[in-house]
Amino acid sequence: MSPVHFIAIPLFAAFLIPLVGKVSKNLVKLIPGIVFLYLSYVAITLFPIGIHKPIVEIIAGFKAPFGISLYYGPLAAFLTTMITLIGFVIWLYSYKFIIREPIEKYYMLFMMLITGSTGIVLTGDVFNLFVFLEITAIAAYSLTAFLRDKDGAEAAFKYLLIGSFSSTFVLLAIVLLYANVHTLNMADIATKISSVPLTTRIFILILFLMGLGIESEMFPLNGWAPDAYSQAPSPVGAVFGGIVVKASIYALMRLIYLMFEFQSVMHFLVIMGVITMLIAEMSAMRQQQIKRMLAFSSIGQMGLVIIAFGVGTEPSVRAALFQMFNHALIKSLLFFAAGYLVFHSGSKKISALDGLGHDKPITSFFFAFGALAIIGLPPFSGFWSKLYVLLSVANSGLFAAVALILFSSVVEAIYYLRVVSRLYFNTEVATDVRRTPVSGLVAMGILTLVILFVGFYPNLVLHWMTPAANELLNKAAYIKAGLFH
Amino acid sequence: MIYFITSVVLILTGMYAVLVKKNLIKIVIGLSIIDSGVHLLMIAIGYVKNATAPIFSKPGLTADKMVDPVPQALVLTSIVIGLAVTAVALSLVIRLYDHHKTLDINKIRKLKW
Amino acid sequence: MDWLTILVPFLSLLIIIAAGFAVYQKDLILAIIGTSAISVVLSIFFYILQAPDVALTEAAIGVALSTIIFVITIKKTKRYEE
Amino acid sequence: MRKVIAILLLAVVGYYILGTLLNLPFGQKATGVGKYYLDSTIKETGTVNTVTSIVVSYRGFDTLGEVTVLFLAATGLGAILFDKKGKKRSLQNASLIVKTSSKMIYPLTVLLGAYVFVHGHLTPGGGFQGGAIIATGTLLMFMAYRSFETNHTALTIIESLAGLTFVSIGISGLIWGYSFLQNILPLGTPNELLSGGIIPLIYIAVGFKVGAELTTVLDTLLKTIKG
Repeated sequence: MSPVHFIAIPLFAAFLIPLVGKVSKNLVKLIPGIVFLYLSYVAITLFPIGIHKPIVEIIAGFKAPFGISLYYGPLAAFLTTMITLIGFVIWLYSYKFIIREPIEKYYMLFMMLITGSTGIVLTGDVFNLFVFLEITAIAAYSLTAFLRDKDGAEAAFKYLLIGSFSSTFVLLAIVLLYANVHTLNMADIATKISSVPLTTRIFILILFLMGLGIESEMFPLNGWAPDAYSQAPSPVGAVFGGIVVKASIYALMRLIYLMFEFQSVMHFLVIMGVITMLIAEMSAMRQQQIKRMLAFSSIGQMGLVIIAFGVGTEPSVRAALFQMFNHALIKSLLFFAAGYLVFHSGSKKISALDGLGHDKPITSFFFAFGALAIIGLPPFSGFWSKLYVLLSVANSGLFAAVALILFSSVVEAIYYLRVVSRLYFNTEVATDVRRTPVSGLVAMGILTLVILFVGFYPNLVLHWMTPAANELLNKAAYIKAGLFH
Repeated sequence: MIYFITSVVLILTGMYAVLVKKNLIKIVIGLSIIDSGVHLLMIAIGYVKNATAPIFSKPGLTADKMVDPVPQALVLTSIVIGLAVTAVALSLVIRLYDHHKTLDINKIRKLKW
Repeated sequence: MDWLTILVPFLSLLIIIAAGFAVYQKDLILAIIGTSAISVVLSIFFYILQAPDVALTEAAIGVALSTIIFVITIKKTKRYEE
Repeated sequence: MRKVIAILLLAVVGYYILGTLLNLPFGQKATGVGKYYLDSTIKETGTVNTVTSIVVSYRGFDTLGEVTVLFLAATGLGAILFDKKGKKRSLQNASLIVKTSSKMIYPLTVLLGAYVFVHGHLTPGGGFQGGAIIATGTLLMFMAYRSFETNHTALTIIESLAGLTFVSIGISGLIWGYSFLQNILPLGTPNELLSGGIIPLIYIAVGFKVGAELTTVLDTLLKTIKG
């Protein structure tokens, strides 16, 4: 068993789908499910191995730094497992939700998006990282415009413009890196980066920050996110929040921790994270549309993750990873529930949700559950991750950041509870005879169970995240494993 | 050296077009000019004075006297990616024109920035 | 390679003029011809810089296909920038 | 106002890029991985074209990604421009001279494309270039003949099969107990057509795939109704 399956199998499926589509459309819908079942088998087999000792998979038989190698360490193990889980749930949800033609193109794009984001997480080569970033990005642009309506095309074009800028910056950074160190393997670059002049190094870092900051929704480069999230079909919103953003923030953090571990960068990250979080939460407060609100909330949560990464101690990185994991699960659940709430109310507006809690109790329950979890109320998983982030930030003496995090949590609580109260406490308005499909409910149910489980046993997950956090912080071990396997 | 300057000028011209121009197709043209600039930059970085192309097509060519092949391989990949992005961008332009009957970014509501 | 010292600055100038033309020309078809010219000169540059593979790719993709895709799009939309 | 801000911003960016570049030596000998590739391409891959050996062999994974990107563009284009109504291209019929010459040139173009991708490991060129040439030839036919139709089913099947072949070649390396995309065939004598192990195979698959994809892209674009 080898980690390359994570990339090869979804790709194989994407190439296979048009062939199968000639035979039967229903079969097409099943293929991603089969892929995800297989991938979870791979994940279960590899996880216990990778968590203890990184697996370095050489592609095409050429040793690093000459060939491209995949690095399946604890961090990659954790992220690929997360992507597989969320991908599976998204497929389940899409099963009845995506009814617009061309269905097989939707699943092809979806499979390639999974390929791209697992590729970002696994690869140990910067140019390969760029290729996978592009795969993810182009799939994301196309999926944003999938509904082919006015706003979708606009959002996608905006996303594409900003995304192209981002990829230009990343490519420039890679070229400048290569010109200075003459290698593309990340571990090899890390050993040689100290010979590069400081100004060049800082410039490369800025290019990477701008390029990957766009994809990971860092302020002020996140203008694409609210539009893309709200105009794409709901499962795609979950894909963005749960998979794409997580993969790109991983890439950014991996590069920063590996190559540019300056103290000032870390402070900069904390400041950027705080600004991102505050502005996003304040904007979320003002939104009239539910999906835009979720998008801004997602940006805010990423701000929190960036703060925790910026603090850069072992507990804080672990908390950041835990927060990423929780946010991926909960935000997917929220997008799923919001998708059907919008569908039933027939409007994207929050005001149209009045009294839907009585008409559609199960979907509304899931939404309320997700809202309470993301605010961070005690029995849910969101509480633990926020608590650990707060503790780790406080331990580093950044009390101003702690205060601002607490403040934005209050803001977050206000706007989420506003929606929940509209669902339940407003008078019943209209009823919709259409019912939420079982596959959608099952998808939300699975997420709810996982969130509950993590909420009751947070230490179980944290236990696995300790090696992942150590991997990110321990540069020497990464280089050793990546180069001399 | 002149290659570096040319490529930087190309990149800046492209970025200028993307930032300032109001026409959707002009913006996509800007993106492709940026790409061209980056590609020229990459190839110029791999260049070696008085060297040959990295192909051992006839006897007598030695590895010492060849240009760096890596940037060339990267540019090959990058050109294809650029084409793909251009194609998707233009299809979006067609869709937008379909909805709005205009290519002017100011008349398309949310695209302002 | 003495003639290169004259040719390269000339081509550089040409490529920059073409880029400016592509950005400023109001008639989009002409602007596309500008980008096409950029690709042609770029292709020559790649050849001079000993990258025949890339030159061939740029010629096939940059000069031909990319231009065609642009032209089709302009045909489907609008020719003049107002 | 907007222009001034843009120019200022660009001046800063340009200053830093140039500043970084001027620190770099220009025209120095290849070092690092580049030198390694030049030294060992013939020994390790049996390919005389170093660029090809890097693209397909050393960094073959990138090429798989590249093929995916093109496939993605074709798919995305199909999804974005999907329309049940528009079926005919809205081009005028060309003159007789154009028609006849296109008819003559088309097979030659396809042949040239095929030559380019089959000889990718020996001469400049390869799957992408060959595929692009073939697509250009098809475009000529599209323009000359209004009624010239590509067989969509066939294109889809070619596209899929070529992609599956690429991934399968990769996986077969795994099955044989080596790594993904590892060469499992004899390398042969350098500079001969049958050399380079799996490189020609991969490039042929890529050539077919790229040709089919770009044709699909052009066809989709041409068939979109004018907005």
